[in-house]
Amino acid sequence: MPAITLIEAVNMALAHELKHNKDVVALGEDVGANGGVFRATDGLQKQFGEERVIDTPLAESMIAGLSIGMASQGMRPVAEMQFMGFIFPAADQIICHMARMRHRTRGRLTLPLVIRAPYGGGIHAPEHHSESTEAIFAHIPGLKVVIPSNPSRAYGLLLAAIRDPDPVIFLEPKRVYRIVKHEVEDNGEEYPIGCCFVDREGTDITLISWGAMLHETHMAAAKLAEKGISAEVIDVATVSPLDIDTILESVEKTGRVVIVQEAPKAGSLGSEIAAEIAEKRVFSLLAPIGRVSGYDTVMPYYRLEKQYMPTVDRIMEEALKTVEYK
Amino acid sequence: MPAITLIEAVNMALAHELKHNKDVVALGEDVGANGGVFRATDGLQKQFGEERVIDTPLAESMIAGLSIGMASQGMRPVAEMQFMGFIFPAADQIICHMARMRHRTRGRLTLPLVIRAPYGGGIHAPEHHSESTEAIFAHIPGLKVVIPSNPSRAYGLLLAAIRDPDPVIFLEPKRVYRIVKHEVEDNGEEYPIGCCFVDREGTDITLISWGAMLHETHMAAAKLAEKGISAEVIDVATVSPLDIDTILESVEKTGRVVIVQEAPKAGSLGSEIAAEIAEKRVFSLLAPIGRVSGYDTVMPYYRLEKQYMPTVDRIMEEALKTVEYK
Amino acid sequence: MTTVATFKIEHTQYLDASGKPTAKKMPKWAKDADTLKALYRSMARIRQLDTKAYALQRTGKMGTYPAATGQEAIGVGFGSALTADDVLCPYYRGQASMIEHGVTMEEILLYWGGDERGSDFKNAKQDFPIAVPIATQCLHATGVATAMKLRGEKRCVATEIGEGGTSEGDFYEALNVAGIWNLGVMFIINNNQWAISVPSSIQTACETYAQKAIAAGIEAVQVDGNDIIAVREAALNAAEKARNGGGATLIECVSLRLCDHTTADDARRYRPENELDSGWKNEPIIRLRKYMESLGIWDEQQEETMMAEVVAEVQTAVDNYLATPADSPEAMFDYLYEELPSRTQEQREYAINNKVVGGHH
Amino acid sequence: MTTVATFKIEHTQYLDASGKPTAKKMPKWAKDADTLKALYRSMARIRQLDTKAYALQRTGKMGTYPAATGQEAIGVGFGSALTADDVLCPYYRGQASMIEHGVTMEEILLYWGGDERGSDFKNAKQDFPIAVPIATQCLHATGVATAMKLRGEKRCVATEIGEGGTSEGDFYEALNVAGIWNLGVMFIINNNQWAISVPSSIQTACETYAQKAIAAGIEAVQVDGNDIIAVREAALNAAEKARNGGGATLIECVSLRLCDHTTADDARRYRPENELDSGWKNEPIIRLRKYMESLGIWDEQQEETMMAEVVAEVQTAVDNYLATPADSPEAMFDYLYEELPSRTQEQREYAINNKVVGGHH
Ligand SMILES: Cc1ncc(C[n+]2csc(CCOP(=O)(O)OP(=O)(O)O)c2C)c(N)n1
Ligand SMILES: Cc1ncc(C[n+]2csc(CCOP(=O)(O)OP(=O)(O)O)c2C)c(N)n1
Ligand SMILES: [Mg+2]
Ligand SMILES: [Mg+2]
Repeated sequence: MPAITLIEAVNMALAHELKHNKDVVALGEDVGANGGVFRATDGLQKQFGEERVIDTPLAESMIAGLSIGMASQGMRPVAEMQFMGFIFPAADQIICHMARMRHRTRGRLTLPLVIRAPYGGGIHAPEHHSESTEAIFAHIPGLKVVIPSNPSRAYGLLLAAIRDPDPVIFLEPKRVYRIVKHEVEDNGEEYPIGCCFVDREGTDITLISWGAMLHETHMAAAKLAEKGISAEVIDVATVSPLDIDTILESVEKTGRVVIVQEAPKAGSLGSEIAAEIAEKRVFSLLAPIGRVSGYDTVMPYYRLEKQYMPTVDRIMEEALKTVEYK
Repeated sequence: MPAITLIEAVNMALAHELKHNKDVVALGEDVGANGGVFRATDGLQKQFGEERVIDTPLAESMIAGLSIGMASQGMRPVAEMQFMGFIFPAADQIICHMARMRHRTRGRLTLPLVIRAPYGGGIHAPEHHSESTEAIFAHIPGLKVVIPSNPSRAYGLLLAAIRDPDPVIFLEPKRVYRIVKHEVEDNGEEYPIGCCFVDREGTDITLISWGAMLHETHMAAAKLAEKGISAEVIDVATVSPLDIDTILESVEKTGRVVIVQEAPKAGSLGSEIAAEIAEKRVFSLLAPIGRVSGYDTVMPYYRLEKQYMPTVDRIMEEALKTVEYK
Repeated sequence: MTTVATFKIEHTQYLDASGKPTAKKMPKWAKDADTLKALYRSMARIRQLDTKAYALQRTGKMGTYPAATGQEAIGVGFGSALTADDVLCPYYRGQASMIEHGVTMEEILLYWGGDERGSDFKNAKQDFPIAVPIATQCLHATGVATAMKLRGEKRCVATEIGEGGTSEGDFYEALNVAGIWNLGVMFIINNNQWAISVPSSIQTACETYAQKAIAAGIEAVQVDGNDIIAVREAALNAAEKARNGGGATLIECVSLRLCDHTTADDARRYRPENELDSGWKNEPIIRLRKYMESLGIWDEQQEETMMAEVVAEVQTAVDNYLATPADSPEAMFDYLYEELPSRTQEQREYAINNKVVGGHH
Repeated sequence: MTTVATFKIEHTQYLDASGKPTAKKMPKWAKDADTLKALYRSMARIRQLDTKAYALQRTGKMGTYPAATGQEAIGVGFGSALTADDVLCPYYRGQASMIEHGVTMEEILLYWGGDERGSDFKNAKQDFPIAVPIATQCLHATGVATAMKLRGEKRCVATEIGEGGTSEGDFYEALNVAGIWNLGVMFIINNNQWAISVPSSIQTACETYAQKAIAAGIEAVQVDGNDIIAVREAALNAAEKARNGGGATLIECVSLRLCDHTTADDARRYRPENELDSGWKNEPIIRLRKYMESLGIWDEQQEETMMAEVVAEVQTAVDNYLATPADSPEAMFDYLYEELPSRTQEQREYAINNKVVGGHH
């Protein structure tokens, strides 16, 4: 079994569902002959035909609204937003309809659909191609927001997203599309949506992250180990609805927490996690909750993005401060 | 000086700026002859003419994008979104351009504009007319998000918003458009953007809220006083950028906090406030941070909205729990 | 300079304001007494329902309600052109077409009474709930039609939008994809000449709304929206064409809003003097009645019987609506996801224990 | 059935692919040697700049870059129709028009080199930065034009968009408001027949993109986008009309993308065999050259001198670009608001103290 990258795992999951469920359709801008600008749908149109893998006109609100209509008929559209920075024309359809249809119709109409989008910085992309705005969608009840951090999870979580009876925003950390490979068997086995993954067990501090930043977080954990500090690493994976119990358990154990994210700090998912801890386990804390994040400013254009994105050093600094706090 | 309502204060501030600054223009759907569906622009078109108070075609992305263009020429458009539920077609223009133009052009183009929108529940409105989604915009660096809670602040903060050199999202709590009156002098004096207001000083607990919920919060504070509990009440007013210092000072004093909001809890502004406290004053806390909020579900249609919105009783329950916490 | 494309927009009318035929040839169905009577009855019923709903709002028994007074021929006309297999994506002023397609008056009242159960249609199970965010429904219609096309089904989709709503990007994006994908959608424009207080004259520079279809390469026609024969004939043709792979059609129905925008509006603030006088002379119900009388298939006697039935029918719906207690707090949570996250389950329990009395209409 | 509106779309061309006049009458300016030579030089320079930028990307000295190969006549044609008082709202493939309007090649390179300073134009102070989110620039243009109109200024606004971008709602919303408010905007469609990998044939069912203007009631014309005389003449007329209160014009320029979408693209994945062969036969630069030669105002000698100058000019810009060090970390904060909130000031200090080495192109 060959090792594959995260983007290849996305492609494999799409192919698997297209093959096993005739209601599944992949659509979006350039997903056809071009196979997507990152090759997520590479070869799929050739394999499944133009009626299953569909190039759409250039209009994101249309892509979202059309997917809602298709899903209401029991199809399972998997729509690609070419970059998360271009999801906003679809915000109205996603927030006012996608998230609410089941509720508004008392369960009469449901929307089993997925919106995929590459997101995050670090690849020297043009303006508007590098933001991390997951918090916006994580704040909308009725949506599920899932972020895989590695190839195995990309495969298992995308399968779960496509099979989910409700709309899922599936955000792909494009910076790590190709940097790690996993041996992933194409066995159709999904990973559960709505669960954090404890990637590494530890006793001294809990490092919480998701998406691409998990890689820097793991490097920090390894460096901490060298210093004799045992870090627990949690991959949030489903950023909404949040599996807070797993996080609280870890906090109880370590009493020290650092949250690592690429997104700006104010009103972010990290804020939500910190708030939940502050509400439910504040007296388990042995140190203030540390947060390493992007800054509360516009994601800089790529020549400065290195200055913006959390580094292993910044994570280490915050982790040590937190561990040493008395 | 006659006492006026919040909506009248909005009208007075608009009239004041239209009168004193020829670059100011009010625009939106039905803002002209109709004076806005809540009468915010009542009489203004008659007074200032069709070139200063402009009925637009029915398109929110257009309203936002057009305002950006006007502002880039040094005009000061004050655009109305008829209800906050209809701001989302403009999300792309607001998030990708309005918030970023100064940054992207290194200060060459700036956007002194205001987007006004009535928001929040409690008036038995149709679907999509009652949500509180301030957290979405509070998470976007480059925007300022301001929410007045009473007539005086509506007047002073709207003046400040219109005069602000950067884009301001001005959210008007429509449930309290007409329930309280203040004597407000039309003297052109603004209130500062970026500051919390300590409405009521207290020593036992800090109650933090904004917008319409401040009224229930004040009622709770009064009831607490009857029980001999001294509550400090803070009106956040500018939800972004957040004046956390005023909040932290109060937390240091009381050690007990309850945050009251209408919005759903997950990833909300309340989460941000709690997170900041958890990071900067966690060991000043004598009790877990309490949060009274809307639920993490779709804002229900109006027959159930009473069940959704925080009540004085719910605030009291949480406040007492927090005060009594040992 | 060479001409590379030419277009024209046609307007159709079969009956003038006085109910006299203006077309050489009437559609065959327009000579069938039962069909005409059914359409007439539906229009009368909608007007009665709107009147009652208005009264309910005025007496505090209902929230904001958008009447369709003067526009009954549009909703009844195209709604009656749909079969049960077709799908409707209505907008908030769409009660006439919704009822034609099987939604009950009680559901309409429940909906505007602030209750999601009003969108849980007993009959029109696949129809979309009312779209409040303007123009969004047009895209839903293209999605439903895409599913039908991919599955090779001979069904069609109808969606309605106001003339003001055509200024929204979603409207145009829907037309464009319907055009290039040859989708079986009929787009109905209710051109009642007002978008709340904004007259059509400052909404767009187009001389017709039908011509907006040219931007998407789809067929369009303008009809007299107060002439139910013109509306329904155009809709029957568009539906037939859509079901058989002929693609989309835009139908602009020119009418006039003879009521306030909604119960929350007061049109006297902006409506020109005596627009209503001329407006009422053109209204669709009397027009059809005169035509039926000219055919000798309708008389005072039948009118009275029909009205009595309609009044009773509406009253029953109103009574049932008023007798429906508010839903329980847990309903706020039970339809959020198929399975409620544990976190939100706690909130559900809490909401049940903190049930607030009230929740009236 | 009565016809209530008719429309037609005209196509104009002055020079065929071989540079032979096809129109009875040439615009007067098209006989002026200096004007023609300047336009020719601008097109040659853009092609040279694109070639250099491509090489920079391939050698890791620049990020993604969108060349305009084959479409030089469009940007140079309408860009040269603008005066310094006019405002340009460009899209990402707009380097040709931007440079015509005063943006420097160095700024273009800085921009695509990942540096916001590339949007701090020395000369075109009121022009918008490149719009990456497609179609959004069309609305900015309407806002700028609205300000001009309200202030009674005789200026106009130009904005450019690709044919694929016309499927976005923002494009249509902009046309509509420009129509009803009679705004002085010229909308340029660069119809290079591809939206990345999506051919025009599956983007819209329209036979022309010009006809999309009919949906907004504004004037439109289609021109041969490889004929700079046709493009510029249409733009000059549209600009003149716009400055004098005549309102908006949509100009569809039909061309072909002779390059990859960007340096990140490989068109061989989707482009049909030999589309390029025929494409290169139609390209705009050679066409103008042949025309100038037929007028006897251009020869091999002048060609060599001009090319040498252009190559040097571009090289200077490239050298300056490569010599520009990355901005400092505080630049991330210093243009967020006029005044940085105290909260973010702490982050600014932190960023300065945590400066990461690197930040190469
Ligand atoms: C996206 C959006 N923006 C604004 C509104 C508020 N609104 C409700 S009805 C209306 C006017 C609509 O006019 P028109 O489209 O002509 O339909 P009509 O009501 O006349 O049938 C407006 C602005 C809305 N519901 N949705
Ligand atoms: C709103 C938005 N959606 C998607 C993209 C990604 N994207 C960049 S260029 C492009 C194709 C544009 O084609 P066209 O409009 O024809 O312009 P061209 O590139 O051919 O000049 C796409 C889909 C974007 N930049 N903005
Ligand atoms: Mg209307
Ligand atoms: Mg193109």
